[in-house]
Amino acid sequence: QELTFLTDSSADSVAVTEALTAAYTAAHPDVTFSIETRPGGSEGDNIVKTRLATGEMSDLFIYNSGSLLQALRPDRTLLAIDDIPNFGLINDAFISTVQGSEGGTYGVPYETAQGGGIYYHKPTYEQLGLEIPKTWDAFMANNARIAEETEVAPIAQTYRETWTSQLFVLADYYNVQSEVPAFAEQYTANEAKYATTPAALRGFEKLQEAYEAGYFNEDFGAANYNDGVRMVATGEAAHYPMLTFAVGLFQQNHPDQMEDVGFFAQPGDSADENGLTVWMPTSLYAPRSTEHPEIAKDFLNFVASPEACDIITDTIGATGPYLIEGCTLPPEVPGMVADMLPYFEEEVRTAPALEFLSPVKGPALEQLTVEVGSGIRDAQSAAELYDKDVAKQARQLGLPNW
Amino acid sequence: MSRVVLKNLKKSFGAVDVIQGVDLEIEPGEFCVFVGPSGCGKSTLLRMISGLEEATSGTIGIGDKNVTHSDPSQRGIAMVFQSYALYPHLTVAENIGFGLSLKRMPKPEIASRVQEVARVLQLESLLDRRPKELSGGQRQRVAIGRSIIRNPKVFLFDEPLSNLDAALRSQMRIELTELHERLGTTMIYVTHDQTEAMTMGTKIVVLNRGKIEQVGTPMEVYQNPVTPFVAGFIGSPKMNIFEGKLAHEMGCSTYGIRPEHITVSDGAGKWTGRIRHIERLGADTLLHVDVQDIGQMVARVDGSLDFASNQSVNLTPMAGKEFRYPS
Amino acid sequence: MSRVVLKNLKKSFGAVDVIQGVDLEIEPGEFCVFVGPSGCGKSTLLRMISGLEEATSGTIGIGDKNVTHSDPSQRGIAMVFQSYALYPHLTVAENIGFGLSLKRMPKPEIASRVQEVARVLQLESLLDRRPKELSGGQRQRVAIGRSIIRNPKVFLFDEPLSNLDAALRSQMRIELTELHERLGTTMIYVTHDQTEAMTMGTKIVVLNRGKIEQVGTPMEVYQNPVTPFVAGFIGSPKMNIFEGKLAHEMGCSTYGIRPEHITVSDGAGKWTGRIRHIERLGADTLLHVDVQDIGQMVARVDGSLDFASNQSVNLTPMAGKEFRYPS
Amino acid sequence: MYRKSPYPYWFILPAAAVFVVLFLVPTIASFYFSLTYWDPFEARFAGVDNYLQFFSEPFLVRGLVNTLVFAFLTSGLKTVLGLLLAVLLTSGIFGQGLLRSVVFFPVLVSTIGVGLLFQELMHPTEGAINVALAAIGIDGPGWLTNPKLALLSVALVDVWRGVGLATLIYIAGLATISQDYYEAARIDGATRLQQFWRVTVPLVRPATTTVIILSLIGGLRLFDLIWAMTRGGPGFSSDVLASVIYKQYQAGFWGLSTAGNVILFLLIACIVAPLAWWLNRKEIQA
Amino acid sequence: MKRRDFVIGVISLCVAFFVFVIPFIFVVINAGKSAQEASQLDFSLPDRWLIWQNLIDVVKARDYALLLAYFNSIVITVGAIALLVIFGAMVGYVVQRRPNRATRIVYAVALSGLMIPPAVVPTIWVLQGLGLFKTLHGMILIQVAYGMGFTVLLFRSFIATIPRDLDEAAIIDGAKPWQIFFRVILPLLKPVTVTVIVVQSISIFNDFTHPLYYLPGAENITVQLTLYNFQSQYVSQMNLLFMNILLITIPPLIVFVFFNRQIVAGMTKGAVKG
Ligand SMILES: Nc1ncnc2c1ncn2[C@@H]1O[C@H](COP(=O)(O)OP(=O)(O)OP(=O)(O)O)[C@@H](O)[C@H]1O
Ligand SMILES: Nc1ncnc2c1ncn2[C@@H]1O[C@H](COP(=O)(O)OP(=O)(O)OP(=O)(O)O)[C@@H](O)[C@H]1O
Ligand SMILES: [Mg+2]
Ligand SMILES: [Mg+2]
Repeated sequence: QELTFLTDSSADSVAVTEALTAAYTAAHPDVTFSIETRPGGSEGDNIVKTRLATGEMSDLFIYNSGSLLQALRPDRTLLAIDDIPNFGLINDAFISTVQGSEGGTYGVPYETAQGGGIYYHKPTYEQLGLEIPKTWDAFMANNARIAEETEVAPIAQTYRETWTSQLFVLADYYNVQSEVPAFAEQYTANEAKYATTPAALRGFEKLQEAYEAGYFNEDFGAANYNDGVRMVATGEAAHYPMLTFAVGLFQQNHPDQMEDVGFFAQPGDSADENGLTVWMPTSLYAPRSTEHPEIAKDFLNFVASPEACDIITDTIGATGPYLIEGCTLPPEVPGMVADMLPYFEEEVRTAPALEFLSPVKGPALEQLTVEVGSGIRDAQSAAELYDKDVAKQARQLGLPNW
Repeated sequence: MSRVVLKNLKKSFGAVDVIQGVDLEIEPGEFCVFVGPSGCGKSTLLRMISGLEEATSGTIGIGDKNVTHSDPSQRGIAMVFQSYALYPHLTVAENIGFGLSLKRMPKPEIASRVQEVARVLQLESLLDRRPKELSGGQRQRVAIGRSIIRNPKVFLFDEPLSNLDAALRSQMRIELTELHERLGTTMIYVTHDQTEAMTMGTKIVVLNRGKIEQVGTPMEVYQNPVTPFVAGFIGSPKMNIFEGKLAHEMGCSTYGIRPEHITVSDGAGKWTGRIRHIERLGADTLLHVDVQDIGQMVARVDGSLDFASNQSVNLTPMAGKEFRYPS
Repeated sequence: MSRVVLKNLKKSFGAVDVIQGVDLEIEPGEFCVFVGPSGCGKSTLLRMISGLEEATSGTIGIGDKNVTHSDPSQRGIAMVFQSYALYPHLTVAENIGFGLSLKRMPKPEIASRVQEVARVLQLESLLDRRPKELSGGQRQRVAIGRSIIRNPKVFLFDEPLSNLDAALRSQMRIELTELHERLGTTMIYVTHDQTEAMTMGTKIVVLNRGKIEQVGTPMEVYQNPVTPFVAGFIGSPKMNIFEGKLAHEMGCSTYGIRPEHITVSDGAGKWTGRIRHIERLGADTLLHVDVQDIGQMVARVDGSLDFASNQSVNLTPMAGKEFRYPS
Repeated sequence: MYRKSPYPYWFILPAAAVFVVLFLVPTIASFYFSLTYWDPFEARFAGVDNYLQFFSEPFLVRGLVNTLVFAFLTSGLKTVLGLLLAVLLTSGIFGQGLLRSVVFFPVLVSTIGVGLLFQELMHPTEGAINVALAAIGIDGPGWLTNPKLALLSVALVDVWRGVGLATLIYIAGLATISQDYYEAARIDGATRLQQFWRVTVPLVRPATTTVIILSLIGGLRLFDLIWAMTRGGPGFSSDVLASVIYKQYQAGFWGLSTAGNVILFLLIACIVAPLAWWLNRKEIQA
Repeated sequence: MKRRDFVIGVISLCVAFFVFVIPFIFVVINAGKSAQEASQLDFSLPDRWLIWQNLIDVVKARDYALLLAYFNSIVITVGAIALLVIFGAMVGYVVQRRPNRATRIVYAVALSGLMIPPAVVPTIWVLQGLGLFKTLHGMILIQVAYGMGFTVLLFRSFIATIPRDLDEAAIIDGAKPWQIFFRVILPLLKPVTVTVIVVQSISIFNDFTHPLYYLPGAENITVQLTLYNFQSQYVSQMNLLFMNILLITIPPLIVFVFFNRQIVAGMTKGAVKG
């Protein structure tokens, strides 16, 4: 049989998909795969939704976990996988992000977990003798010195791809949670707001501060993600806030500078509470409409195995911790990955990003953060607008109390 | 060669009655000309005979058949349009054979019939050209060829010469009359040009405002116009027509005298006037004379005579050539 | 009112010599008609005088000035186009005043001059209409109005009547001649219609293939055509022209006799023939007669005489009306 | 008894079948869905909430203004430049044929291609445009990153891309103007400029109407180029109605997005229909 | 040619060169670079021209997806154009020749297609109901529906310039309605048909949004979607991307070069009501 497989068009996803399906076909010669790519981002989200809704989804597809998954109505459209043999190997925290409201579990992690934080250029730090900042103030102080003493842009921003602008806000969630532990719940229940919760507002404020201090690279409006990675790899910029999946890109484009780049979590206001906001991996799902449910599940089961992790590592290298029990990272991981691993070792030093805790996420966040980051709007008003934006989503989902 | 009979034919476009009850018999083999001023309904009448326009009421008979409600192609008629309506994308041969090819006649047969028609109309050397590459007169002949090939019982022409220049027009007039003599088919010919009407028809139908004013041979119509309208319309130069005082003096409500029936002299005459304008046509000369109390009168004199503008002349109508119409 | 002098004027389009050396003097106040067959270069010559076409060589003088290289607007001419070229988006008043408004003349002044012109041409009631809403004759008058308002020294007309129907054409002929009499301006008028040429001009210039064949008053040209071309071109119906045997017998290489100068009788005559075709025009009748060994001859007879097709008749040329041309 | 028309209605059927089934039915269905909370999986009736929501979108006003600015700017520029180019390209200048092709060439390139290309050319520091400007001592702006300029830049690119078609329509329009008009004007002493303003402009009006209407509809609906170049950014500064609608669609707010579609349609109809009526009326008068 | 015309021509050519040609030179240069060089995105000539190499890479990418895409896009474009021309001309013909309330409504509805943005999801449902979703014929019909407004507009005004005498001559020759249309009218529509072909085929060939929705599936890829092969959120291979742009611009270019001379004639009477 031939199964169809819809993946996003990033080189990593395609490579991983090709490797995994090839391995599976090697073991099951009667099963082959036809791989189809779709654009990423919300354009891709939409295609996934449309095709699911119209019953035209491929037999396997990869998609986000967390709040975006809820919009797929997983209980109705996806194949539950609670009964696959390797179910027990999957990390519990992850499972909660791929569950529907009725308790079924639908996805297996397709990649490693991600941290959201700040890449930094090690040689610059060494040259100026800077320390890894534990607080926002320390971070800004570092930036101030970089701006003063070097030609280097303290912070790289890349707004040509707007999604990259959200990092200061999203990756700040560890700090929000440590101050207001119930924020996610209250937020879902329409009881807490970004604009009225000072801790939550800080994310926007940090972005605004960074802009106002003039720490961004000159062409931040036109630079893209590639440029961001290049800048921090080559030392054109000292910092680049980003998710850790960027490791793959560093490896591909700047293999020689791998060890010039380090990583730290986005600092909060208190040095004691220093931890990492974590993104759950993209997941692999099968739709209910598939004509090959057994094979699809078997493939999912295969992906949820240490064997599959190794294949992924072989294909694109190690980019973070796997969420499958028994998966191991190779002994030698790039420095930036190594920088991330300590956070995962202590439970309290990580917190999932808000989108994995609450189904409420507004679509306009990236534009708003671009505005704050470009000085078009201040943090307070952006937060207010974001709260409004979020209401649409809640109403659409029919959440109570909105 | 068929008789065409129209009985109480009427046509309205919306509220406008364009043809207001026409009765007419056209004998087999006749060359019948519909003439009248622009907008009088000539084309409409012709199109009703062709079937392109549905009659509002009345009947149309062609041959022995009542064709009032037949399809145009079933009436045994052929039509030549003012624009000729040649298919620009087809060659002359294809244009002529178009009707046959619609009936899925075998190609060789079409070709031989086209060849024959082309011979009659001397179009043989032009068969592969397209309409664009033809002169006006040649186009005309192709349009006629397209009609002839259908072996129609009646030919219909709608001002076929009005797009041609004067020289060609007079040549084509003769060609068409000769064609009629050769084929002997009934022909109905629409024109607003009274020279064409006079020289071509065996019967003239003068139309005015959707009604027939007079039917007759050209000479009958010229010599005995039954209404002032016909009197004024037929004949070139136009008849001098007067109402009012002069007519009153003459004991009628409309008085008419043709320019060629006025004698001009320096001596005594019925009317005295001043020459206002002279048109020398070569063989003839037209004098436009201002006659006191009556108005302008045109007289035709021999081209060799000499007149000068502003000269005073005396005019006399020829006896027996005057027309008097009661009101 | 100015003299127009053309000296050895030539014009080539690429390799084609369209005007091949024209010398002509037009006296002040004359109404000069250029006539000739289509393509002979009439329009080109007129356009060279207007300045719309540059002369290849030779000179053009208007009044006392050599204007060979002047701009059209500097030559003191006005031109009426065959298409009239009225601006469809402007009213009649705006069309007439267009040239003045280009010169930024104040509006009230333009208005008063337009008013004056409109009075002369009886266009007062139409000033607010657009060209679309006018009849052919009215458009013509607007086109003339647009010319008159420039107070030109010379008027140029390029076949201004050819888009009109016959009745209107003959009316406009008179109006134009009267206008010329009233204004007294020099006018140059292009036509291929020989009736217009005959009736309107004080001077006729017959052109053929880019050369002048004859210059003279209409009657001179009609009575004494100096070349066979002029003989055949001027006069309606066309002169009968023969070369070959008959001409030879007559002691020339081309022999011509006008239809109106042939007497037709049952009795004796110079030539004997059969009537092939009769065109009854009302006042006159044209007989197309096949004369043995010579060919077809057209004779004009009085409309009241009776002839029949195929009848045998004898034809005699009137003495002194024959034309003989050596080779 | 009435004979059949030679222009039978069934000629409309094939086209109508395709059009009704694939365009009209979905469109009408979407009018209903604009009254629901609708996502891929369900549609809950919402009354006019979507419309209220759409009008309370904080960026709607911005988007609306941008849409109008964009549409009128591009259609105005296309009209003016198209006419000037057409006049130039019919005046018998050297290389006329080649120029016509060159001007039309951008029409051939896909929007994505154009978008990508200009993103690169308009890059604030490395883009060819600013590099060229820098060479002559001008400090080029951030064409697509400056919120005040982004919409304008996209509009310029849209003009660049679409002026070829406008030129073509104008060339066709100029071809219908009789030379007599120009000759008459020359005899009246009109300068070239006067000929242009007083003869060409009024007489080429039917083409102008076509260009204005087509480019206005295109401008009001324009989505793909904006999306390819700025995605409405930076922030919301180059958002137009179509991109706002698309974003709602992307976010899964299908009912809201459909309501936006209805509003966009009404906007287009309200602007274009009277304008078309007005332009055509003037034309008939002419 | 006058000297002035020559000078203006040369100046115009220079300006046009800068405004219209330079951008394409940019594309060509970058299409010939290596990935590294191309990521700089400047006007410098490549160290080594890799045109051929890049071309092969682009064609080979994703199992020769580009060739498949060419095939699909051409099938869609040709199919849709054929139907658009015939159906559109038929509608324009009846609407123009038979002016009454019914045809006026038909015309207005057709024009509304120019103004109303299509509703994607219901359309997918309809396509699914008809079994046309994910099929090339479905896509063809979609393009026909979306292109109908403009096509009818052009045809209608062009047909107004064809004298009715021709129809009537054919009627008298005994032609049936469909014979009048196909044998007399349709051949005369050539100029405007050329315009429709050029304008619509370019827009259909260059369309990417609609195939994205109505024609999912790797085997259904169309040329515009091949651009995604080289542009993703994460990695971009600009050299291949520009090569791809270059390659997919070729078919419209061929259409244009082929019909260049005739386009204006159709516009003259179609769009401008000459
Ligand atoms: N389809 C139509 N609808 C309404 N009125 C029409 C139609 N066809 C003709 N008419 C009107 O009917 C009258 C007669 O028209 P018709 O064409 O028969 O005139 P005509 O005698 O042929 O004139 P012409 O010599 O100008 O061709 C005119 O007043 C015309 O306006
Ligand atoms: N712009 C041009 N280029 C080349 N040849 C031309 C041009 N204008 C006119 N001609 C040629 O010059 C000759 C004379 O043309 P012209 O228009 O002067 O003739 P005409 O006497 O006015 O004819 P008509 O009575 O048909 O108007 C024709 O053979 C014509 O083909
Ligand atoms: Mg008529
Ligand atoms: Mg001429």
